[in-house]
Amino acid sequence: MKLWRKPLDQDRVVVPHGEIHLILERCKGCQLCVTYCPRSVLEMSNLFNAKGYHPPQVGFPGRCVACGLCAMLCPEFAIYVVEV
Amino acid sequence: MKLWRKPLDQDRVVVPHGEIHLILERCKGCQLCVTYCPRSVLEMSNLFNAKGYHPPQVGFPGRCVACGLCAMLCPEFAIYVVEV
Amino acid sequence: MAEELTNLLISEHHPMDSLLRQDRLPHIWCSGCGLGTVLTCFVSALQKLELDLNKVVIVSGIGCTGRAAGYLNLDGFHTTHGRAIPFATGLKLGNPELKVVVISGDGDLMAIGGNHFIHAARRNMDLTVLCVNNFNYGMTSGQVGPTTPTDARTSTSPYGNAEHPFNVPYLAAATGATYVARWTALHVRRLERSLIEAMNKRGFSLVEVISPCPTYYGRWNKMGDALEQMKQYHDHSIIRHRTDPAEADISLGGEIIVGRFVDEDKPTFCDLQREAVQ
Amino acid sequence: MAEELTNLLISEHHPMDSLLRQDRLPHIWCSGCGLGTVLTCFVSALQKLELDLNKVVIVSGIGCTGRAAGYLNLDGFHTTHGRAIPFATGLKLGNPELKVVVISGDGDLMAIGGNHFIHAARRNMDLTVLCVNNFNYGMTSGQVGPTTPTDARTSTSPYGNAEHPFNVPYLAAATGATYVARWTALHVRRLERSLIEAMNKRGFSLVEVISPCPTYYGRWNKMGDALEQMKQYHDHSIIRHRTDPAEADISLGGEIIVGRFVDEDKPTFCDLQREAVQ
Amino acid sequence: MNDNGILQGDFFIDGDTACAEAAICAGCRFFGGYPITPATEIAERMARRLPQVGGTYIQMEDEIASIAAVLGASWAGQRAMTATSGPGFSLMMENLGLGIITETPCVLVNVQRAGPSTGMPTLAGQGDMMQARWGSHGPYEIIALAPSSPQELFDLTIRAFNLAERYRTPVLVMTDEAVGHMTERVVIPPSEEIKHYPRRKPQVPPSDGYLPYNPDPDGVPPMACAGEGYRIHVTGLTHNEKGYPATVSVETQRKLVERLIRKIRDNRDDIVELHEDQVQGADVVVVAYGISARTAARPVRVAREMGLKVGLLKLVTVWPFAENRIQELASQVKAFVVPEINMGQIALEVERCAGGKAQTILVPHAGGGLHDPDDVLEAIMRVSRWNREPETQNSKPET
Amino acid sequence: MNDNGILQGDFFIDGDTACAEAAICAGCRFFGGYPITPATEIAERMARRLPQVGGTYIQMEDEIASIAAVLGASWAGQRAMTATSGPGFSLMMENLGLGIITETPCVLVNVQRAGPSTGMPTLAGQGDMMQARWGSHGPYEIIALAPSSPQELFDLTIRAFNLAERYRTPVLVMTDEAVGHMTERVVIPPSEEIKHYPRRKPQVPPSDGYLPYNPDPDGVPPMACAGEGYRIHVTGLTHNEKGYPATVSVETQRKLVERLIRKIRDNRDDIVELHEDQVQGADVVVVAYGISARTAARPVRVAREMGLKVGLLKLVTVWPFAENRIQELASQVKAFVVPEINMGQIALEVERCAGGKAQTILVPHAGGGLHDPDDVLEAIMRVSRWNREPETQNSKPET
Amino acid sequence: MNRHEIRFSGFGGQGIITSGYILGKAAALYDGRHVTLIKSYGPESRGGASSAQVIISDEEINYPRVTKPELLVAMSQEAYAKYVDELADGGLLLIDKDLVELNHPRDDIRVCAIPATRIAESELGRKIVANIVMLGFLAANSEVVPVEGIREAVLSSIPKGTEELNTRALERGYAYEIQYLQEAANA
Amino acid sequence: MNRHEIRFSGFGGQGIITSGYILGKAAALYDGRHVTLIKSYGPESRGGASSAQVIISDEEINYPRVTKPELLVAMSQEAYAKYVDELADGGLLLIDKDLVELNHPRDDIRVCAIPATRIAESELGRKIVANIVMLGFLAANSEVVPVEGIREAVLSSIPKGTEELNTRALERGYAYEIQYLQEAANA
Ligand SMILES: Cc1ncc(C[n+]2csc(CCOP(=O)(O)OP(=O)(O)O)c2C)c(N)n1
Ligand SMILES: Cc1ncc(C[n+]2csc(CCOP(=O)(O)OP(=O)(O)O)c2C)c(N)n1
Ligand code: SF4
Ligand code: SF4
Ligand code: SF4
Ligand code: SF4
Ligand code: SF4
Ligand code: SF4
Ligand SMILES: [Mg+2]
Ligand SMILES: [Mg+2]
Repeated sequence: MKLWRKPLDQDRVVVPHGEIHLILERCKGCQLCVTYCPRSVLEMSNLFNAKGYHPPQVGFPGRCVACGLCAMLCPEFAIYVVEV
Repeated sequence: MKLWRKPLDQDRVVVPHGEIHLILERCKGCQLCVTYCPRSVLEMSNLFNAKGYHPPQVGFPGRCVACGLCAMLCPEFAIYVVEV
Repeated sequence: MAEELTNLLISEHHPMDSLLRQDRLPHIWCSGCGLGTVLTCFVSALQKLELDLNKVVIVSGIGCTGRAAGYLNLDGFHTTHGRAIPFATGLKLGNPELKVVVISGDGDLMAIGGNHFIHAARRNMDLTVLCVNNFNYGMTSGQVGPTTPTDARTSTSPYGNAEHPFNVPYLAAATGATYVARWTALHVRRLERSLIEAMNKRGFSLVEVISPCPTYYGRWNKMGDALEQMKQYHDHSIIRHRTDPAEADISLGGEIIVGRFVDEDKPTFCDLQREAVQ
Repeated sequence: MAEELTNLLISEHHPMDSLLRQDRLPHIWCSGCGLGTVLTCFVSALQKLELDLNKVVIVSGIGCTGRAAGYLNLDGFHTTHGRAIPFATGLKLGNPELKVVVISGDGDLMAIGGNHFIHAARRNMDLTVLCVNNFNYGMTSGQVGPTTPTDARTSTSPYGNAEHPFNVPYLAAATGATYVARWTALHVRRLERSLIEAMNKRGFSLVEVISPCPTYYGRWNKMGDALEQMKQYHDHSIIRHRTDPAEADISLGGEIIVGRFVDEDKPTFCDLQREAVQ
Repeated sequence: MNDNGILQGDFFIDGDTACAEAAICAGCRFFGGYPITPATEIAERMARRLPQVGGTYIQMEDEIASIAAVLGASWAGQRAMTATSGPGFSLMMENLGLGIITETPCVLVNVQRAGPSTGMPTLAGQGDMMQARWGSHGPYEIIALAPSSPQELFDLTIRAFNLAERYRTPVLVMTDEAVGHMTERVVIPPSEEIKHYPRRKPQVPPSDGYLPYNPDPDGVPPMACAGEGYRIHVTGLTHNEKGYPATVSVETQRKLVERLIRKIRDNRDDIVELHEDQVQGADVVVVAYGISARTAARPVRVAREMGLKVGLLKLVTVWPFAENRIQELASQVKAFVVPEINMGQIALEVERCAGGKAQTILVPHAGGGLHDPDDVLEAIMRVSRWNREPETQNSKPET
Repeated sequence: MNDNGILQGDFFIDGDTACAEAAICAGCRFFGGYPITPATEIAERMARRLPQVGGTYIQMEDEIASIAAVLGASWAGQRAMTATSGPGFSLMMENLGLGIITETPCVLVNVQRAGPSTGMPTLAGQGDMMQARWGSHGPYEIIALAPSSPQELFDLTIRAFNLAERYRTPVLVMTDEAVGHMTERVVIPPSEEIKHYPRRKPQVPPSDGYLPYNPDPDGVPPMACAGEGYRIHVTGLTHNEKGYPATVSVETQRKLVERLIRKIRDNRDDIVELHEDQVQGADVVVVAYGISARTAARPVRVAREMGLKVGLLKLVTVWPFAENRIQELASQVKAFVVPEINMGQIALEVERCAGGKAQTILVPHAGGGLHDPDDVLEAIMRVSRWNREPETQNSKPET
Repeated sequence: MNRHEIRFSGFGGQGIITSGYILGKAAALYDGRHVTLIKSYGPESRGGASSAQVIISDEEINYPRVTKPELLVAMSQEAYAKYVDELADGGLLLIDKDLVELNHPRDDIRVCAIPATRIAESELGRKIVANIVMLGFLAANSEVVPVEGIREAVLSSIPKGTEELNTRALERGYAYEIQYLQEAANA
Repeated sequence: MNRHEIRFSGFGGQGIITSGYILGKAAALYDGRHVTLIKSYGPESRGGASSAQVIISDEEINYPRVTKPELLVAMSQEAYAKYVDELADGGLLLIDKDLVELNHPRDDIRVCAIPATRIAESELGRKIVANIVMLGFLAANSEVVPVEGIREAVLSSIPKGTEELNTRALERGYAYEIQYLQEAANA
């Protein structure tokens, strides 16, 4: 995209990046994080955890903007993101 | 009152007159009948009934128009009026 | 003694006696209590309604008002405190031919029985509820209740009531009642008419009557004797049909909006159940 | 196994863990149940509020939602079915320093507990109530309840519900709540904000959350899986702040009005009691 | 299913379902309830089934409303029932009293779970047995039955409806989670074979001096219902034969309460049902009820195989209590062994009736499951040894 | 009245009023109640008095809410109480169980009237005595005291608060209309002379491994309250020492229930209070409690004047039951005579404990007033005659 | 043993129980006696039968019920009918003249009558103090409790602001004695 | 006496109880045996431990609890750990391959494993029929109840419209036997 004028704060905007953490045995594979991640960072894995659920994994790690929505939606306190 | 024209049904209008009945031992002397009789027909007596209440009596028998209000207000089903 | 009374006939029976259990009169209510007048209006309404009286059932809870079921010569149930409405629900569903009327006090219906009230209204259960609101628990000698106005004194609010009262018509309307009216015990003709309308209604109908309890509420709040209290309620009342019941709050000594507030049609529980099963 | 997951770090602890009883996780709620998300929002709100967490007390009744009190690392009381509010009332009056929050289900708060709800609202008791409405009794495996929409099927309304549901915000507002909001479980940010507002409110505040119960309600009503049900609620919702709660009825498959409906000030029970006694 | 919607044949169903089907067979056409584990399945079954037989299911707002609605429906002429578990049972106690004093036939099923309080909702207990007898305020008597299998739950539910009508009183079916959630074959007989005790109706027409609380010679008054023209008055206050309150008449109270109690106590022989297995001549009798009677069967067999003379007395009717039989047996046996899933309830009654003539050994279980049969066996063996090792036999009188 | 609003001195007040004043002396600062005859006067007194001492009165919407609020207030650190009568007591049964399983100290007063159901609201009964013991579902033990005069109602209300704290449990004061509405002189001692058992607090600071349900050696756990930083979890489900639900652990259930029961039963000697009057050496002992103990005093005196050896054993503590003492006495006396205003409740316990060694004669009263003292006298004389006319003495064993 | 049994009777709303309370309080707190007061009434607030039983004794009182009262105050026909027979021989019956017709004569008792309700209503303007008028009349006719104690008990038991009214009522009842005797003499 | 004790175990939501029900029904109604089924689970709807105990006998069954099952189906690690020890000597253990790791070896039992959940999910498209897959597998590996009875019991116990799905699930589980043995041979 070509900007006809340069936004004032462009220099200061650093697109944040997130490091995704999972507490495996809490996950119940509900897919909320995957479905609602605005950047489609996550995808479901094929693995089972001990309770027989499929946890998510990260498909596109670079895309994460650490918005925190996945953590907020997760019903299990199983996923969170650390801004790096 | 002088009527400038004669109401159509005047001949048929008979001002009703009421005969007042009292069931003495039900009365609790609350005075509702006396207070709200639109024609001030009733007054409280000085007598006591068995429970120690003063029942009403009729002060102005001719005035009663058998409107039934005393009966409707009486909390005791103690008074009623028969149109005669 | 009777012979000394002037110009009236001493009688043994009253024209309403066929609807009353004469062998239980005089009733237990205090002299000047509004309850008797309300009962008279109810009997008068019944006399005007074209109902099979063998199918009219009165259900009461416990309280001064709750004694009503015991004075009417109809099938009558004097249940437990607060439970008139669910009992009545069972009666109605057990035999839908019955016309079931609940007559009870503000404490019975709104305090301990509040949940049943709102759920029956919600279900639009085909019942008529006559709630006599005397702003306190008369039977147990005048404690604060859910309709007692803020600041009013009672034996358990001796420093003035710290609670906001329910607005009974609003509660009924907000939970689904299809007929809602309020009168004072002195509005005898209008009350009678509302009772007729309510009993003719299919669905949950509520008639609230503001009624003096001279013995407790009146005395605690220095409202004078029964006559004065009755007059005060009447004088403070303003007839405003179709008022939004939300506006019909009652405050201590304030005005009392009365009238027919709600009258609409909505399928009853039985209607919907019949539909669902078909 | 975990090592096979790509691009994420396997962790033992969550940033919200200090507010959780980690030794009780994972919780009992079904996969995709909205309850976990609601709890997350609540914890997040707590993290943003400036409260002494030692003085925050959670009270729950019985139900799936009722388990909330047991997962929060706060003083928590898991009482009897329907009685969270009066228990909370005792806590608050026993120690007015406490911030008392009730978290419970629609059945707990509106069916068996309905009376306590309306009376606490009436008194403007200083409590925050978070009512998770999943339109049925989850814990006992999906029976009809007072918020189940008409015609909806459940294990005890297999032919379709014949009752009209409560409109929870309306009931709260009509009985005296001073803060009333509704969201769905997917409105995480707005819900968090409402929870903050509610807990900052003096007086009786209610936040209703519409939440999927995929295991029962969703299945009975063929709403697809948890994700779909959650999405449906969200998609059917319309944000309309300050809507008259009377207009916020929910029907089966119909739209769900959400937003902050009521936010006003009124003396609480404690205020009035202090005044009266002085 | 028959044309009339009533089931017949062999079914593999759980106790709760059997209970619901029994109610339908017994003519129950009203259920007012509130879900609670482990009784919910009864409500669920009724919700589906009642409309099929022209009845009404309503889920009330709580258990108090449920029992109130059941009483109301009974007065509308219906056979009516509710089902609950401990917490709901506790809530019903006030209106159970109303049912008793107004003599309202109805059936109340308690599928007991482990308490106290919320306890263990999905696991069995027998901790409400004394509550069944004493849980409502004031003096009264009650009838309570205790089934030990889905089939028996079926049979006793029908019997409960009949006893309710026969004695004009609420009847309790005190089952438990183990039986309610246990699935077994249940045989539902043809409708014609199911006995119905009809509601006892007044023999006089309305206004012909019918006194609603004037009893027949057996202490039970015929019952006019709402809408039948009798213009009855029914109150939970102390009332006279007219049904009118008599709240300061001690004499009316005495007559009423004594009659309410007598109509049950004097008919104990009709009401009490016991199953006896080798009780005659036994040295030790295991007294058990409900699921615990099944638990007891195994150790009893084992003990017999070991040559011990052990009887099994199963209380099918728990209340009124089988006083006479226990008294009789006390003179014969060394000891009663009473396993129950509580900390001692019916054992107290056994001990009382034993009157010191035989020992009573409680085998308690705090709840949450069935006894280990070995615990019962151990108790049987312990008391059986007394004769052989007289030094430990310190409490058996000589009789 | 003292500066702090607490009364002291001689008063002519009724039992209900004395009860309220005692609560205030005992440090009760929360009352959640609902009016009911004949307990209303307690609420009315509290409504007036609590604000004067800095406490809170709230009239709840019903009795269920009342007890729930009382439990809540106790967990907020207050001494809290409610008062009711039969119908309300029945409604409280579910949450009484919650109080028991969560070990919540509080006091519940039942001013008994004649039941069942609404019965005779203004007249005395003692028909809720077994309900006090068994009215809530599931296994548990309870403490219940029975005063026989306004003064004793005063004293026992204070004791009830102390027992509640000592054993961390709801304590019942089972009085009745006769005592509650009876007016006599009541002496209120100076505050300093009133014993307060303080709430047992944890000895460790928060987060230092405090286990809310880890008992002291006497079976009672110290109690952290809400707002004290311990972040307690309290549930009516079966719970472990952390207070966490353990709804499928039979072992946790066993430990919990046994402890709840043991902490009362094992401390019977501390809890049980009896007043004995010439019991030693008596042939007949009248066992009575509450107002009936006063009724009994007269016939006991008359019988003694006639030369009979009659003792009077007054049960001040009714629950836990004075098992040991009755057992002991059973070996000594010919018979126990038990007058109670019900159709036989405590008499059953006496009979059980007597174990057939002595007869138990119930003198029942259906309720609505006190016994005619002659009825008690008649029973005393009847059993006293047994020795002299051996042909009628058919049930007294030789011991 | 110095023991007195007294019954006050009438119907609810007449202040029957208050009368008993005041008499009992007078004896217990101002005369140092053992006193037991029990009340009987129905669940109705007004209109039902009401009675107060007072026992005054020098010894501890066990059984609190009055069985043979030496003094009976009857303020209603019903109460009179119900209780007149239990009055001890030589006992004293006080009635409200307008409310009780002596249709059940006993010649072994003394009867004193006063129109207490009428006096309260017409002379004092408050029917509600009829019970205090009656108490005054009682004090004049019986020596169970000294009138001074009764006066103190009245004053410490009534709502503030009604002291004068109640004092007048008590005195009016006390003073009525003479009048009654005169009437009796004239009869 | 011909008596079989079987335990199904896993967590809530896996259809453990349904499995027990179907097996029991097959034996009771389609094979004329005495059958007792008891269920154990916690109050939570999903996720908690769940187990079904089935006793099949030619005689009346009294004590309804399984003590030494000859057949154990374990669909979760937790269930496996909890129940593997109670299995009788020579008993048969059926596990869901993906959900149970055999970390508690016993050499006196026979173990058969099937990825029932995975089959249900990926082959049949409905994770929910994993229990039926497992039942088929059971029928193939044990002779407690004839497979025909199980089929009838399945069909009479499931919601209408799911007949085909469930039949396929049953058959898929039944057919898996061979595959498993081959795998085992290759292992
Ligand atoms: C469970 C229960 N709680 C309390 C009572 C005592 N009680 C009887 S009537 C009543 C209140 C009556 O008030 P209301 O319904 O307003 O009737 P009113 O007497 O004012 O007409 C109460 C609290 C009772 N009978 N039962
Ligand atoms: C007195 C009583 N009645 C019934 C129950 C059974 N019960 C437990 S939770 C519940 C309903 C829960 O519904 P809701 O409050 O909506 O919570 P959800 O599980 O849907 O979150 C019921 C009826 C109980 N525990 N106690
Ligand atoms: S933090 Fe936001 S962008 Fe990153 S994974 Fe989570 S939802 Fe997606
Ligand atoms: S939202 Fe949480 S529980 Fe759901 S899949 Fe993602 S991590 Fe797992
Ligand atoms: S009928 Fe009317 S006019 Fe006649 S007395 Fe009654 S109220 Fe007065
Ligand atoms: S209204 Fe009735 S009770 Fe009142 S004074 Fe008149 S007649 Fe008597
Ligand atoms: S107490 Fe009040 S409500 Fe009851 S009868 Fe008397 S005046 Fe009426
Ligand atoms: S049953 Fe429903 S409400 Fe309960 S945890 Fe499962 S999905 Fe959630
Ligand atoms: Mg009222
Ligand atoms: Mg819910």
